[in-house]
Amino acid sequence: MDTGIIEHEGIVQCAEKGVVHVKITSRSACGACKARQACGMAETQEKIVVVPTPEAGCYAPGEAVCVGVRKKAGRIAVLLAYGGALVVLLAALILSVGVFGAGEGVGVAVSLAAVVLYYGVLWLCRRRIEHTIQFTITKI
Amino acid sequence: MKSTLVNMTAVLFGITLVASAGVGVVNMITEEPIALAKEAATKSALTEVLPAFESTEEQTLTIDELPITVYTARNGGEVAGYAVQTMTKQGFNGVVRLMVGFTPDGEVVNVNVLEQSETPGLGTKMADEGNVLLGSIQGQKLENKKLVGGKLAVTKDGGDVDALTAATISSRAYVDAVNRAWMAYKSVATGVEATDTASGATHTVATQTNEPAAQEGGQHE
Amino acid sequence: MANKLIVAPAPHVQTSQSTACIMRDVVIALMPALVVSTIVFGVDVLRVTAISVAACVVFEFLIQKFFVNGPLTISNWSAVVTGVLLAFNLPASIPWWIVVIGAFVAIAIAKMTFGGLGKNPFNPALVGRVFLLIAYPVQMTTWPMPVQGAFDALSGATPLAAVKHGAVGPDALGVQDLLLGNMPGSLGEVAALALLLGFVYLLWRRVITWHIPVTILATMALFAFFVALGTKGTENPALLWQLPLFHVLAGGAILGSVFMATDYSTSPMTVKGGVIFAVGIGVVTMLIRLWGAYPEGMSFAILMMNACVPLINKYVKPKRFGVK
Amino acid sequence: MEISYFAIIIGAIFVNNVVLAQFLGICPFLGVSSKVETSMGMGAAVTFVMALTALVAWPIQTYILVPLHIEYMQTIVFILVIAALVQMVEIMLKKLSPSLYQALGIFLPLITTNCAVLGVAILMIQKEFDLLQSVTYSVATALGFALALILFAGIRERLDFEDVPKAFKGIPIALVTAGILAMAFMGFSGLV
Amino acid sequence: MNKLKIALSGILKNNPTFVLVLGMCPTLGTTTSAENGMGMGLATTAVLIMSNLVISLIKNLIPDKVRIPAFIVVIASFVTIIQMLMQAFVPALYASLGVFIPLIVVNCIILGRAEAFASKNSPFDSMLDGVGIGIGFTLSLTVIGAVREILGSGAIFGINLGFADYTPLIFVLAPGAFLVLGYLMVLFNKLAKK
Amino acid sequence: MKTFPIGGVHPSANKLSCAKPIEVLPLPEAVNIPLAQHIGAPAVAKVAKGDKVLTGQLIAEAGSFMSANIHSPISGTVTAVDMVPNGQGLRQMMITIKREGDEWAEGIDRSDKLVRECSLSAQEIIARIKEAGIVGMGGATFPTHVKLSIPAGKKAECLIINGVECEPYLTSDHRMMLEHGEEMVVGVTILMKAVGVGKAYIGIENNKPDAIAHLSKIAAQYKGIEVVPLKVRYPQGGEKQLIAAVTGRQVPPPPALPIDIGAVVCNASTTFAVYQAVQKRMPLIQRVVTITGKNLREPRNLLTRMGTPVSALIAAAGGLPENAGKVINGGPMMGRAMVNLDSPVTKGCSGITVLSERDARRREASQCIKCAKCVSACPMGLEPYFLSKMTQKKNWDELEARMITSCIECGCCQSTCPAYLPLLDWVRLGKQTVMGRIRARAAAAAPKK
Amino acid sequence: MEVLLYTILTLCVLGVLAAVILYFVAQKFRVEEDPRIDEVEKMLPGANCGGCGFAGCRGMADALVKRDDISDLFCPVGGGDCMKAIAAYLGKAAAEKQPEVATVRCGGTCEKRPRTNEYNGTKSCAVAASLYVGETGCAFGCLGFGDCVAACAFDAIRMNPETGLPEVDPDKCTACGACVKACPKMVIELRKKWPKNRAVYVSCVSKDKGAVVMKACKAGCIGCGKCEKVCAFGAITVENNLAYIDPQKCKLCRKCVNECPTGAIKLVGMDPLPKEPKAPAAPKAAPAAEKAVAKEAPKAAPAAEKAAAKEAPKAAPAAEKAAAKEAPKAAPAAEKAAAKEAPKEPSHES
Ligand SMILES: Cc1cc2nc3c(=O)[nH]c(=O)nc-3n(C[C@H](O)[C@H](O)[C@H](O)COP(=O)(O)O)c2cc1C
Ligand SMILES: Cc1cc2nc3c(=O)[nH]c(=O)nc-3n(C[C@H](O)[C@H](O)[C@H](O)COP(=O)(O)O)c2cc1C
Ligand SMILES: Cc1cc2nc3c(=O)[nH]c(=O)nc-3n(C[C@H](O)[C@H](O)[C@H](O)COP(=O)(O)O)c2cc1C
Ligand SMILES: Cc1cc2nc3c(=O)[nH]c(=O)nc-3n(C[C@H](O)[C@H](O)[C@H](O)CO)c2cc1C
Ligand code: SF4
Ligand code: SF4
Ligand code: SF4
Ligand code: SF4
Ligand code: FES
Repeated sequence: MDTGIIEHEGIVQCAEKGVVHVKITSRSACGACKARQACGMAETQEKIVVVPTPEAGCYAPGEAVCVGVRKKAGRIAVLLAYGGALVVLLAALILSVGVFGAGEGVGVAVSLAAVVLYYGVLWLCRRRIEHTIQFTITKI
Repeated sequence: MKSTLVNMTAVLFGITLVASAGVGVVNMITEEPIALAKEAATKSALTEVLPAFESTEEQTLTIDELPITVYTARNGGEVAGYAVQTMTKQGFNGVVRLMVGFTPDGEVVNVNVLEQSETPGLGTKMADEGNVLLGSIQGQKLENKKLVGGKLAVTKDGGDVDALTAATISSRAYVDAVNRAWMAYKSVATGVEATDTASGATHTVATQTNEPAAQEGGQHE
Repeated sequence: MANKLIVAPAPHVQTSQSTACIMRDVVIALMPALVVSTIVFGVDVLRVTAISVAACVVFEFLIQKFFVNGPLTISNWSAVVTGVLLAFNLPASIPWWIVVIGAFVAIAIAKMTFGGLGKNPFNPALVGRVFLLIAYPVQMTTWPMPVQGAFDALSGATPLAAVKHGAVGPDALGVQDLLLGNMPGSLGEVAALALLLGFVYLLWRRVITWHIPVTILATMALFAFFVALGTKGTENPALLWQLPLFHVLAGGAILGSVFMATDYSTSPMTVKGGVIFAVGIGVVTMLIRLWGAYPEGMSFAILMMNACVPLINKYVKPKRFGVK
Repeated sequence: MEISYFAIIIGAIFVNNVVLAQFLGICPFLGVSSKVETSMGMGAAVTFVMALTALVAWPIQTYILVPLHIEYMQTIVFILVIAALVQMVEIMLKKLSPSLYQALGIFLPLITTNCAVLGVAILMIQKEFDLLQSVTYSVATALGFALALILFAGIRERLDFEDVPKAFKGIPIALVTAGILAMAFMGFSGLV
Repeated sequence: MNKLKIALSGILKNNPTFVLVLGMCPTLGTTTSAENGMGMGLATTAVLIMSNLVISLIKNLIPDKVRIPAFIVVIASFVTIIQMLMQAFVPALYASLGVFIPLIVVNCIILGRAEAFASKNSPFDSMLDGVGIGIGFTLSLTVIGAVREILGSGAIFGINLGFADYTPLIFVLAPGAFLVLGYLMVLFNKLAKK
Repeated sequence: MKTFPIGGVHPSANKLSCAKPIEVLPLPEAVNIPLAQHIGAPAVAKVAKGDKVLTGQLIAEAGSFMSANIHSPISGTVTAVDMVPNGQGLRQMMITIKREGDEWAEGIDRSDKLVRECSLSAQEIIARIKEAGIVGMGGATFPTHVKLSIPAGKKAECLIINGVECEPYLTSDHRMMLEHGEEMVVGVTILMKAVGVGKAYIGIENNKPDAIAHLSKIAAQYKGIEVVPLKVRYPQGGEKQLIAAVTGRQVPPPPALPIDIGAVVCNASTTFAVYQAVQKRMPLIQRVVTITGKNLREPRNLLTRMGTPVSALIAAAGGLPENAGKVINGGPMMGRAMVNLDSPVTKGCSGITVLSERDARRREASQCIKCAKCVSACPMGLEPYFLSKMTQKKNWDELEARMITSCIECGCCQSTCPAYLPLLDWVRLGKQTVMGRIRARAAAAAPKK
Repeated sequence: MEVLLYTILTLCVLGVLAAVILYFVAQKFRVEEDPRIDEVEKMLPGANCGGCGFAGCRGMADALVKRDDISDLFCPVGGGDCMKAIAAYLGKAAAEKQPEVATVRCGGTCEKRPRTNEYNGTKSCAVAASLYVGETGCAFGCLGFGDCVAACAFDAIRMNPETGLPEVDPDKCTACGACVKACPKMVIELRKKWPKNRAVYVSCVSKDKGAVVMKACKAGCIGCGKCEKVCAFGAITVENNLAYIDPQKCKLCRKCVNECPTGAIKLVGMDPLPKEPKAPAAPKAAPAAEKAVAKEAPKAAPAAEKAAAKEAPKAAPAAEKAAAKEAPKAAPAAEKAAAKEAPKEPSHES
């Protein structure tokens, strides 16, 4: 189960030395929707993934490829980006308002600050994160 | 069009300006009708359960931890009746809110179901005109009913209020809310210190308070 | 040699226990309960069952004939099983047209929409029943009294409903009454003993294994035991065994756990998965029975756990040979 | 009014499930890929976004809209704020680790929970929750969304496996399944 | 493009509910009766027409990068206006549609048309497009509402048809919404194919 | 009583010929000897059209390490070396020999005298086995000398003799154990020496009490040989199942081999062949073949020369009955249905089963009802319903993840399915494809290193 | 009034804030999608078959818009016309692909190839092929269980219940090659598609020796080599007892068709050459071929000729019927075209 790879189709945007830039478009309900770019509420629907690969030279712009991440890496990414942040947010809120009885406005400020802080800590650890997440790229 | 910081800001500023002005203006126009509509709603709820009246004053008491509002309707200085906005959390799907109207001497004029989320076709029959629940109490003085422990009760529990078919839970809730209304009425109309339906504790009276409306979903018991 | 040789890949032997054979066995296993129920509630039972079975079979036939391509499969008896089980979940006094609607929902919506036998993720008979419960609550909760009722303290409410509303305690019914089905309720849930007889028959015929039914009942009993334990100020220590016993024997617990939770296409494919599934059903059933709005939670619990079955099948794999 | 957190949580996850009882966030529910794995990821992401939304929408309502008597501006303000918020999170993620951000892009389907996010913000104000209750409510709602999504992804994987009749493939069968699931969830009614 | 075609394509070929499968939340949430469905449809149509008109009027002024927020502001303003108007003049309908009125703002149909059509076409065409799509949406919602009302409460537009005692209540509840939409969608696609 | 841990089924045994002593089938007039009678590379023909050969003479030589020698089963003239249809009608390279008398090559001891002592070293034993062209006679036809050459870094701990014969109908191993028990046990000692272990188990299902008793008595005279009675359950004879039943240890999934947990498994008949090869220098040119079937006039166990046409066996059993529907090379669980009855008996052929048309025809398949019977029947703990469906959907990655390569093609799943689905038909195809993909991947990865 | 002021204030602040945020976001992120991609996607057939090598039509559309040189992109479903239209829209040069069509190279119909056993396993060519030779004696030909039919996403290939062989509808076939991959016997080949669906090919893949072939199937190629000799363009080669016509070299002159003793060379969409007066375009080649045949297989020739004579009239109307069914109007036109082209093409040689 952990060995599985989640793949996503994309199009090579450009290839440089050692890295390929691949554009991926999220496919969901919105994949079929004409308004998908317009949806302001969502994340940007199109993302550029920079995949380091020694064979960057073999990829030409416009080529269709599959980029993948290990499921495990994907899960870690979700946990770090959202899971951790959620826990920090709730913890800060509950501690400040629930336990220490701070005012609600203060609670909001504290929890928002905690989230920002959390992302700050992540930023400090970015090297290690970059290390754990690796991409695969295959032509299709 | 090309985007620059300046034109982006300017355009968005412009649009929000126009939009907010538009919305604001519409708000000013509709403010009054909305307030009127709301008032009309309350008014109609009151008129439905009360004989003719000229003015009302309201006071809120708490019975069994639930806020109950009593509207005293007057014709000039004379009390025309009492309308009690009452509630219970024992409905099949949580809160049931009723408006119960009493004549000054305690006769039930009418009951209006303000809010309920019972099963359509079962519990919702409590809101139908001329349903058995209402039929059992309308036009009667409650103290003349067959009381169980000093309170109204459905037939199944030994009282004489007919329950809705296959909706005893909703019926019990209805009766519970009416009981509460009765307490509140008694305390306001007769000055009797009303006791909580369950605990028997005396309640506090707070006139003209602005308690937040009850929530959907009852408390977990 | 008269004919050409037949060629096929190995294996060259097949079991004699065909799908139709299995389904027929389930019908046979349900017969004792049908008999007891007929004794308890009278011939209405046979009327409801016959209508339900006929409607299920006819709907399946019509749908396969006119809407879904593929070979006719009504000869495999599965629609009959659905029909009987649907009937077993209804009160004997139910009007015929409600039975027909229930059968339509069970077969057309819950089964054939998904492609028929084996492809439906939800138990058809239960979908039919829950649909009716929500659609016709009055008729579905109006229980006829046993013909020779020994038990009128409950006045037409099922024991579960009566206990839930506090009208009586869980000890109001004797164990004997519960076992023999002398109480109001739906057709099939009244006679615990007859259902258990069917269970033994199914075990003997190797149609099902014991894991799911036993786990469900054990979970429910355990749950009830702890609830009884947690009930403060119990002057009545007998509650410790009365409550579990009551919950296991009353209502659809046995019918559901033996015949409906074991439905092949809507239960997990592995023993371990089946146990997880069964614990889930037991817990959800008790939650609904004790704290929910409905007096009986078996149907909902099974449907809800049906929804989890694909996940269970995905993550609970059989014990692989040679893998630690 | 006092209302227990337990009741809010059970209510929002099971009794009044966003998707199955309140009809919010149906589009992603129907459209999101049928992979269980990614549904879980999406559940986590939505939960965070919803918590954050509650955390920001609540003070805006309490400290800006109500005092200024412009409650009617709720819709406009909320939608803008929420949109901006989601974008901000994204910028932060991208800044702090490009590959983390990219992995999310591959792993997760789109987080278009427009309806649910805005709906929950409006509902929690309507219910007059305080801050903690609001956040609890929106987190629980998101968990309910995730629950529905994951159960559904499982069933969808099975349906893909089974070759359902052609006419029902895709959205229709998903709707029928959701209908049955909603029936099952009605069993929880009255639980709180 | 033929003007009539613009208006008509929204009813069949681009039917927002059955073909594009957009805006499912209001579709499911507000169709407990034909009247509610129609009310929601009309409210959405009004916003759609107005926003299409305004957006196509100002399309040339807006820098690309703020296109979306600008559209949202425009749409949200119209939604708020509609919301207030309904609250003032049809309070009962407003109450029964509940949270779905403010949610018109996130209905993909509106933003979708703004982006795909109004931002490229003349104001009049855009309005026509709004009318067409709006009618399609309203029709679908009304039909779904009608079916649910007939099946669930034996009535249509509140007129009792005389078999209310026999109708399964479930169709006005949540599960019924999903089931009706699912089967109607199959039916629509079958008919549309012919 | 011991048995394997997961799954398994109980097909009716139908051991019609279990009381029939081994008889010698008269020599055929001509034989066809396939060059590929074993797993691995085909042997390379050493004779050409027109050559005279003697019985027991080497006519084809192992083509590589993973291959086996082939000897002439009769004496006569080579009439062709050409493509000939095999039992499945597929063209295969075969040496055709026309019989002239029965003259044996030199150095072969054809007497019945039991030779107990063996003074050869392990290497020498293996060399003799290789020379004799012995391959697994339990059906897999894996070259025995390869199996006995324990790879460096691995160590054998015990030898297991497969006397299970769990296939319905077949009785050749059973008769072999009864009638050549002495020789077999000597064979066991030789094999123990070859792989360097002090412990050997002979696994026999307890529906063969006579064989258990007989071999136990003999084994008692030797050190380290134990007869293990096993509960009757198919596929106990499967190598992995047998090891698990006897030792309690499970061979990990492929690519692990029995030797990874220290076990070496040899079939009972193979053991006898080893005895003959080592002690008597007798190459593998004949074997006991059960010819059986409910409608056959006379089911028998026949000592048959390799290359004999199957039709000769059938004739010896009274001819093909009127209602014959299927002729199977092997038993009904794993055997291959034949189209060409003139095809030859080979080293791996332990029986020919004739089924009536009624028994032979598959019942009509319907839909999977998710009864999970296939899952609980699978001795490898796989999910056959899933593998079969995924093969039809060509989802190879999922198949690999769900361990399709572990399937031993025992047929338990298909034979137990109440919907009569052709599970193994698909699983086999899926397994082949997935193995192909794994090999291709390995090949693609190899040159980079 | 105050409320109005607050309204305006709040919203404007928000608007400006949004503008500023978006400006920075936009700097970093948004990749504009070319609106032409939508248009191109609409122009594509929308089958999402993957025949182009992309995951779906949108992928293809994206590539078409993004790449400067689109000459190596080709949608097999939409075909040349579609590509031309898109190229015209994008102002780029489109691919010119030689059209191809799937061709089933087996003539072993039920009547020509007797069944020798009955297959009772899964009706799948892949399963049967991995098990055994098939229901007939031929180890190479079509198994007839229709894996190719199942593989075709365009409903272009159908089983003919009478012959037991698959038939390709050339008008529906997009040459995606799915059937070619699906066939375990490698019976199907993508061959050049001639105008009006005409074709000449050897409808047999058996590499068995002639005698073996004849025993198993009356329609098989026995590798006699007559056709090879008669072909003036060197389009035919015989290898492993099997003749093969190179579609690139073949000029549809049809001479080989009459030569084949077993009728293994199939002619589609045209009348066979008249038997008696030898084809005028190649007066020399024909007698030579005859001589060669006479020398090589003096005994077989008459028999074969007889067989051919019997078979030919049967086969031809069948082919015609097929063509007539598909395009009743096109048939006469095809004939005319054939008449025009026939004299022209052979004249190249001289
Ligand atoms: C779908 C469904 C909805 C129900 N809704 C209600 C309801 O709204 N009110 C109610 O009192 N009982 C309702 N019930 C019935 C109760 O569960 C319970 O059976 C009943 O109140 C007790 O029966 P009795 O009235 O005959 O004593 C409902 C039952 C079902 C199955
Ligand atoms: C490359 C290779 C190496 C093998 N090495 C051994 C070995 O060292 N020891 C052994 O007992 N079997 C070995 N085997 C044989 C298999 O484990 C097994 O006996 C054979 O595939 C037949 O198994 P079956 O008769 O159970 O089908 C080897 C097989 C292969 C393909
Ligand atoms: C399902 C299955 C059943 C088998 N049954 C037997 C059996 O009954 N007797 C036997 O000797 N080998 C049987 N085999 C073959 C064994 O796995 C194994 O190949 C053999 O015992 C090794 O000995 P050999 O190489 O000497 O043949 C079976 C294999 C499989 C896969
Ligand atoms: C042990 C067993 C239990 C079954 N239980 C049910 C059931 O609860 N409800 C039902 O509709 N069908 C039941 N069936 C019949 C059949 O499996 C059912 O119609 C399938 O779910 C249809 O795909 C059962 C069958 C078996 C063998
Ligand atoms: S054939 Fe394969 S999948 Fe089937 S039971 Fe045997 S090992 Fe399991
Ligand atoms: S045994 Fe057959 S019917 Fe049962 S689960 Fe397996 S494949 Fe399906
Ligand atoms: S599958 Fe074969 S017949 Fe069908 S379109 Fe592709 S190439 Fe043509
Ligand atoms: S052409 Fe190939 S795939 Fe098609 S039916 Fe014949 S053998 Fe099967
Ligand atoms: S309308 Fe699309 S998610 Fe609600």
